[in-house]
Amino acid sequence: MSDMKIDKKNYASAQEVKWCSGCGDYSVLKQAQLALADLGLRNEEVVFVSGIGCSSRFPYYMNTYGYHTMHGRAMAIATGVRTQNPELSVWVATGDGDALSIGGNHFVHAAKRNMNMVVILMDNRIYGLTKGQVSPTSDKGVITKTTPYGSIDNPLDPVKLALGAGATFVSRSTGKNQKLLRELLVKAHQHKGFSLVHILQNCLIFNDNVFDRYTDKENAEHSLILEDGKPMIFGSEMDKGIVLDGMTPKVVNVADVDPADILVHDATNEDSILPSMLSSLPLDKFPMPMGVIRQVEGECYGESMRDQQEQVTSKLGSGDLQQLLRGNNTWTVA
Amino acid sequence: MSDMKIDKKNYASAQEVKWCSGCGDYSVLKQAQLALADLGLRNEEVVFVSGIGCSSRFPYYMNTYGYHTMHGRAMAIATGVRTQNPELSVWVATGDGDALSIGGNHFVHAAKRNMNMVVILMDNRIYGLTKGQVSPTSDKGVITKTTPYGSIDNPLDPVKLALGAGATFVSRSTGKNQKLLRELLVKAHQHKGFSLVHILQNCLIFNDNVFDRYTDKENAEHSLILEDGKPMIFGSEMDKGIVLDGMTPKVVNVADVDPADILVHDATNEDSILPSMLSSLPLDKFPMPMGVIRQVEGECYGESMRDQQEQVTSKLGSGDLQQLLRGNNTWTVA
Amino acid sequence: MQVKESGFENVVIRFAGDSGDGMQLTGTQFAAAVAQEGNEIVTMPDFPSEIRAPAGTTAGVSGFQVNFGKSNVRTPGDFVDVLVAMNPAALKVNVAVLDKGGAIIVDTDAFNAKNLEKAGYESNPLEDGSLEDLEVYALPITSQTLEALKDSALSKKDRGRCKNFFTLGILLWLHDQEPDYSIDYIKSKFARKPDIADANITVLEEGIAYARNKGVPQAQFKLSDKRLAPGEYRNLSGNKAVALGLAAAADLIGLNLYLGSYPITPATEILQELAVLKNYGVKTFQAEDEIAGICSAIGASFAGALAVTNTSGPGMSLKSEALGLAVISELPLVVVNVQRGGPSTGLPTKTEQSDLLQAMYGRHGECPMPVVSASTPGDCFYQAIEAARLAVKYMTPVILLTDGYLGNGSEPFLVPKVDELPDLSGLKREVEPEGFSPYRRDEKTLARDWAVPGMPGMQHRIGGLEKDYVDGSVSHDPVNHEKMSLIRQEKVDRIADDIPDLEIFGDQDGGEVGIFSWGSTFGAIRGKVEKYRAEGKSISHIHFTHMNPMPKNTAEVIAKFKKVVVAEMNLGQLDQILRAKYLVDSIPLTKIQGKPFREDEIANVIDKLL
Amino acid sequence: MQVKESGFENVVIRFAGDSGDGMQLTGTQFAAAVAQEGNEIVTMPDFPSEIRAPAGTTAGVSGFQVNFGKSNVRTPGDFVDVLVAMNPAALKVNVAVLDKGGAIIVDTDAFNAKNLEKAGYESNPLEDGSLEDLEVYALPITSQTLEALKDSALSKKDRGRCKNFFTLGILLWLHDQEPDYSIDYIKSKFARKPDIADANITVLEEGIAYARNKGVPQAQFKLSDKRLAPGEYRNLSGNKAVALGLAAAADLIGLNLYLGSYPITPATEILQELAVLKNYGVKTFQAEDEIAGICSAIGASFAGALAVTNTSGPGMSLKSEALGLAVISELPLVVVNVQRGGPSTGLPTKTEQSDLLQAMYGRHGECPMPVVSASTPGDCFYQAIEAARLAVKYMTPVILLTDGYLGNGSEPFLVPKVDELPDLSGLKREVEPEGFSPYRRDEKTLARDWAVPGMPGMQHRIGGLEKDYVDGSVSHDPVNHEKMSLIRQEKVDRIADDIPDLEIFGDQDGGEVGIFSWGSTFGAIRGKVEKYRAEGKSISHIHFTHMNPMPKNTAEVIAKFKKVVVAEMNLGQLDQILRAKYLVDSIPLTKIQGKPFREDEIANVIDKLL
Ligand SMILES: Cc1ncc(C[n+]2csc(CCOP(=O)(O)OP(=O)(O)O)c2C)c(N)n1
Ligand SMILES: Cc1ncc(C[n+]2csc(CCOP(=O)(O)OP(=O)(O)O)c2C)c(N)n1
Ligand code: SF4
Ligand code: SF4
Ligand SMILES: [Mg+2]
Ligand SMILES: [Mg+2]
Repeated sequence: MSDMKIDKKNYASAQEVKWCSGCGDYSVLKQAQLALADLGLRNEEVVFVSGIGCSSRFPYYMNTYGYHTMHGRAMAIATGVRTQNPELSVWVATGDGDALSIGGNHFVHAAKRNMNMVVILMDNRIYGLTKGQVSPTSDKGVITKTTPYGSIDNPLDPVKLALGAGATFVSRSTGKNQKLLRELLVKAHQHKGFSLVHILQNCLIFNDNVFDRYTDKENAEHSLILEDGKPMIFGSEMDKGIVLDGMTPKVVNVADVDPADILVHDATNEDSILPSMLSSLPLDKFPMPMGVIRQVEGECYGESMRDQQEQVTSKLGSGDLQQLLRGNNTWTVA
Repeated sequence: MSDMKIDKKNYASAQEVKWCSGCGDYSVLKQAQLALADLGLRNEEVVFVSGIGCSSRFPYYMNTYGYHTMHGRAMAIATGVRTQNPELSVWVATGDGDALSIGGNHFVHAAKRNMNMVVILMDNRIYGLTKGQVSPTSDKGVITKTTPYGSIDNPLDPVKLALGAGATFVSRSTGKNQKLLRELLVKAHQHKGFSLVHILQNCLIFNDNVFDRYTDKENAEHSLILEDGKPMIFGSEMDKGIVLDGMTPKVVNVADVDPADILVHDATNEDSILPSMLSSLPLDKFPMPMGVIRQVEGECYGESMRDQQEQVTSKLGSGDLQQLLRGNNTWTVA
Repeated sequence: MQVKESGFENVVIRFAGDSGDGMQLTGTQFAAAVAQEGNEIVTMPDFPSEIRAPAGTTAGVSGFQVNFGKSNVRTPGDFVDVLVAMNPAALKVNVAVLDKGGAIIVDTDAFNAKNLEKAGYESNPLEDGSLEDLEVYALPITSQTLEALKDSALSKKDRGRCKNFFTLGILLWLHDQEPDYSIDYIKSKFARKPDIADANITVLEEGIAYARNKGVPQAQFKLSDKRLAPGEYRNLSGNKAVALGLAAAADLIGLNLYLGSYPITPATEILQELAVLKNYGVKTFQAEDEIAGICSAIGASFAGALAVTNTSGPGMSLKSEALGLAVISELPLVVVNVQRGGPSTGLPTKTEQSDLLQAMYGRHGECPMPVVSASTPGDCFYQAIEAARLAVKYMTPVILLTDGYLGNGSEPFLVPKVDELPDLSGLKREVEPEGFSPYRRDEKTLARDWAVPGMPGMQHRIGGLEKDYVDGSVSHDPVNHEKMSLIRQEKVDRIADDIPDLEIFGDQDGGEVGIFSWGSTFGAIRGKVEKYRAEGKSISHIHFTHMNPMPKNTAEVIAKFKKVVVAEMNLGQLDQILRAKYLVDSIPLTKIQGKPFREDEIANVIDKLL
Repeated sequence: MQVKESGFENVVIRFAGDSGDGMQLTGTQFAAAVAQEGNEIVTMPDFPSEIRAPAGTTAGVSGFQVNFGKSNVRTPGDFVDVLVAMNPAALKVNVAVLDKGGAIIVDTDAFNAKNLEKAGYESNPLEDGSLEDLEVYALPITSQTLEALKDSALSKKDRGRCKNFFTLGILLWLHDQEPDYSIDYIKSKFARKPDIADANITVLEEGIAYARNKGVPQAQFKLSDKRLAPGEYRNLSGNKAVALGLAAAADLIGLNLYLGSYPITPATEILQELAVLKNYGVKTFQAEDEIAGICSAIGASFAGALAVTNTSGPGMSLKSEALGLAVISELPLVVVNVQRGGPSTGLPTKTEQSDLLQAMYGRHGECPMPVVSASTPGDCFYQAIEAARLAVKYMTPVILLTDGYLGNGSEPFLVPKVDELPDLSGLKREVEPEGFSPYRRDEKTLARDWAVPGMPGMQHRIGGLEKDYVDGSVSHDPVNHEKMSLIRQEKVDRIADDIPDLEIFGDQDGGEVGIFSWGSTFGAIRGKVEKYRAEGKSISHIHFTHMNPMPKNTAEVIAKFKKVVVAEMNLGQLDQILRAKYLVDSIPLTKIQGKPFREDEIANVIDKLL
């Protein structure tokens, strides 16, 4: 982190922002610019890669290198950027459709490879840019332009899927919780490896208010803000907690149980089953976990590529073109 | 199930089987034919869909309808078959590359939708048909034709990924354990929904012996055969068990602990965190779980589609073409 | 135009405002009203590429153009006679289309300092004389709307929203149209919200009254010379027409319709339209991507459906591999490509005809597929049926090319009687179990048998590997491969015997110039050729719907013209095909600006040749 | 041939056996031994499509063909002079290629009842007279091998495996070649396993001795008339040559090489070869699929690498969409398509040239890309360099077409001196920070500036939407889109000034027949044309390497010939391009059987024209 004072304006491009006014993406943009300032990154070392969608317009608004690519392919392209040059700070801006529908496989494989990049997933549970079709995170039963009688599809949870693919850093925030969001973006970048920041982002045009239960002040019952080493307590009165009953998690009144029974968050224990438990809580009965859900160490693909190159080179010597062309078996015609 | 006696020959096509002799796929083929006999399915109601790979030649050998499609697309095509006709018995034959590399997204989405089909995933941790490149399930460090200095990629676990996508039936067997394999194939078909049978299948040409620790008699230490309601005990002497220490699973000597502390398998509790625990055991310290890992109820996409069609039809009446062509706003030019 | 003048054959009106101003609705209502009276009419929406850019900015301007009249209404119109601009940004973006002079109606209430600045005006164009040559009706639309509703119980926001009906009232007055159709519409649309219905009706009538009172001159023409053939009409966009055509084809053939699709502009509406038709036996599947979309459709076809996938450019590229599977599997499949501006993401909301060569050749291997195209929004209905007919009859995937202009544009559509539609009842051949083999072919069409899972005794395996000609099993035999490659080609070629000949609009014996075109350029070219011919010029128009194979008389027709001009919205793709096939030294007439041809652009090339 | 005859110009030998019999190695060794002496030589492996079908079946037969001699060695040979058949299945599959007569060497130990049955023989062909017209050497190869090793400590299985070197010994004797090269090879290959090395050498020498003792006649010719130019040679397959060419280009330009790839037959070897070159600054990434392969390469190109992706047919189809992104982003990228038999999975292990039109047009939108092709395995090296040169110089993706025949086939390759390779050191232009704009173009090449992340002050954003001509920002302007569409086309067209003219092999002023061809048909066509010309016929051969744009003198060259024949392994794709571009009424000469042209197939068409 540099000590010179850099503020978010330093990371804003000259381009006029073209999201609908009131769109949840504005807040993400602002926090990302602040996080870059917090991290003191040089503009030229930062690359934002995106797919297609409202959220994927993100790179245009950043005074960094940027690539607005194809629907679903941001992570595959970012993988190339980072593998070619592991010195760059690589960020992916994507949406629920972009990352989880058409781009689902690249998401899984980027996580599996532990590609060192931050994935900012702006999840509004709808296709915004194409004007309101069901998305892979949409609730069952939801009525959209393509599900006029209600969706018959189950939602996918990006956090759970990322864990299933072995992601080393998995986190979540609402778009409204600006402090948490900024903090997560900073932590995600500091983490060495694939870092998911799943953001519940409101699309006021096509899916307004879908996250109200997680963003309204009155609804503090529905969010669980995780902190490492702290018990899992939530509720407007902080009066509810989570315990494990056999192999099944339960919500209890804090007052009713031995405080020691309340589960304590630990994101960094590699073998812990807490993260997958947190990612599988049925949300009709449980709050939505927010914050860092898992953060464990792991080798990163781009870095390992470079390291292997160095090892091979130090063992075999730097390749000589003429020798390569000759190969091992030549003969001479006089 | 029909009561007439049908044996596996009934399901074998006339085509000569062309896998290398000794290939692990033979055993899978045999058990699948036996399972079809156990289930008493009519040949014409069964459809086998596959991608491309050695394992994907499967449909040619079955006396059923069959479609050997494109690399990675079997589940997407099977989704169409099943959605169009939810009366058919739909099976997907696929490999680790086919299902998890190029086909990873269709795998995730078929699981998410709870498409009612059996996925027979023959995982040899290598690309067989293309002669020995690293696959998404290959171990880190492995030397293959495309990783001459060792793979720098982390393996993906199909069971874990399927759970991450919300699969309702997830199971595993080795190819060698014929009894278990047959049993799982039958159960998978009986389950209403997406059913994964993950099979550790030996490719003797390009990746021989990679599963020895799970198939050798001497290595009973490395497999945990799950049975519902039974404690998780394993080892050649059945002397080891699994307990939970806080949120971290541990292997213990059965003799050293209170038998009640040993975890009891329960595949059918929807909220249980056991399945995800079982899918995340670090295999350097734990045995590989085999058997049915998770089996819970859920609505199936193809059936829901048909149901919704029926509901809408009963509400709005069966559509009349002439009325459709007229629409709601016409005017007449005289 | 000068509104006061009369005698015009057609009038072009463009409604423009902020995305939120409801101009699409106003335009559609106006169009419907004039269509009622039997006018020819063509409409064209023009969406901004941002969903809802900041209010008041030029990026957020949404437009809707209507061309109507008694003849030669074939395009939305090259230039505008009346521009309705609800704010400064709308004026700024659109004023250029008035370059022949004309009238402007603006809402003066929106021309405040803030909006002027947002639109990037240094001074107020209503005051600085820059609109001098135009006839400007500067009316306080917003405040008059609020005034008219001062007694209404609606919220101020809701009252403000009614201004589009006030605007509609002014336009109806201007063109002397009755408000009845719109009133009926309002009543049915807001049946459950009578207060809103009342407010809108009030405002609509006030708009008419205000225009009358303020002396807005009424156009002296009355566009009542009926030119539309008698019959029952509805308004229909190309995308809706494709959806209807597919549903109709499935019904006529006696199959279930299955659509595997993934949303993409401007093709999504086909999915959305079909999704509603659950009670017509239609299944729509929104897949995880375009590949899964087509794959699921192939699966559904294997299982016996009339299967369809639809998309636009980028999605079409993604489907390339699966198209190859459909070709070698010889399964029926309709693939609709609503073309848009390319390459890559390109100009997603604009139209173009640049995917023709891809439709012909965009797959690895020798992979022939029939290709048909639609000429007008209404023709989309008939070409969708045609694509389905060829697919099932010849057991092959078929590409149907439309484009953004056809998909979004609409026109009055003469509602066909079901029993006058093509009889497709015998199209799906029964499979004879005796001696069944999956690649047994019909002698005439070369179509293979379509045995479907569930049919007893006909279990078989197909796939993407080359098949043996006789028994359909996998074959690596070299000579067999050549035979199969040729037969796949011949199957497509034989379709030429089953499609209509090319028609010459103009001189049947040929002449000086023949303009050849395809797809959505139909209206622009035909309209201009009609004018040339009215002037006695030797020019004819020949329009393709079947791109592959081409009609059997193509060579003959080409040979009739001294000069062959090929007009299209790309850099010369049909031209390339005609040159290769018929060795004709044709003259390309191309435009690639995301918009249909204008008359002057056609004239630029043609005038020199005549 | 009758082995005893002499005077042959070249000899074709085909080694055939079970996949496990090591015939690829035997063939390669034999080829290397004869190449040592300066013979021209072309080799061609022929893999079964099953990995390892049941031993002894025809599905499991693996072949390797060598053509060598002092002149006119341009193809692996149409017919075989000597067939080595290690079992009945190998005989059965290959006996037809001997149809001009010739010699057969069989391992009698393998002709037992079981193997005969597996191969589908009703009676033993060695005994039933069916090989009557051929010269058959029935030798107990397996038992003689075991006999020779009776004192060896190796396991029986390992001893049995040595039989391929026994066979090699026989062949070396037959053609009077020295064993030195093979002995050296064995020593270095089994350096760590001296017992195996010893056994193989013993067996090799025994093979020679056995053949001599048993009176196997020695060919009376000695193919020593050197025709290869003097210099240092290596054996090189086309796939290896592509890998070397790419590595060389990166080195010469001064960039890192990045390959994003996904395995697919017959292109995988390029990935495998480059994966070894970590110490040459090469990064290889085996992606999750072909789309990720090309996408990661585009990302690497954005980040400053010489980026490459390689694949074959189905993978090429999958890459269509991303190719469009590369075109509109104007980033350098080399895309290698090792063509195979299509459509769909088609004939994956066979060769074909049926992806040319896809290379030209297989993307949505107007999406032009340069296309180059390679003519021989060794030429793959130079065309890979050429593709990289065009990509970086013009900032564009470039397609390099090779095919399965080139990729797997090999020939002696004159090792170039690095300093004689094209000088590419100035190719990557420096970016001037002053007034930087991402789409600022070089006046001559029209290439845009390539500023790479990490360069301070030049942050910029690009993407798949249309760009403004001036500042590179997103633009929806209609006229700008046309301008950009034309400039992308022109950039490709201008390359015509930077590539060599078409050369006429034959009559420089033209004549009766010109055969035009491209890609791997080079050898077959050139060889046949040489023969015709030796007979005094007026026929010339014109071979393309640059398919888009085409050389500037193409029209002129075409015009020189009375009859223009276009030869290719598809249904007429280059033909279609030449017709469209040059309006030439050319005569297609096509074959689509997964195999190169034979002389008689060429003659069938040409003889009628001469
Ligand atoms: C290959 C391809 N398919 C489809 C599209 C159309 N498309 C653009 S964005 C989008 C979905 C956007 O949804 P999401 O990623 O959730 O972004 P949001 O707009 O909601 O932020 C789709 C389907 C496309 N551009 N390219
Ligand atoms: C689009 C496409 N890409 C690549 C290939 C080449 N290919 C065929 S099978 C295969 C991998 C097979 O691996 P797996 O699925 O594990 O099957 P196995 O052969 O090991 O049973 C590959 C890469 C192909 N046929 N099509
Ligand atoms: S449509 Fe929704 S997601 Fe897109 S910019 Fe508007 S509010 Fe944001
Ligand atoms: S290569 Fe491996 S997986 Fe393929 S058939 Fe042979 S043994 Fe089986
Ligand atoms: Mg979204
Ligand atoms: Mg495998």
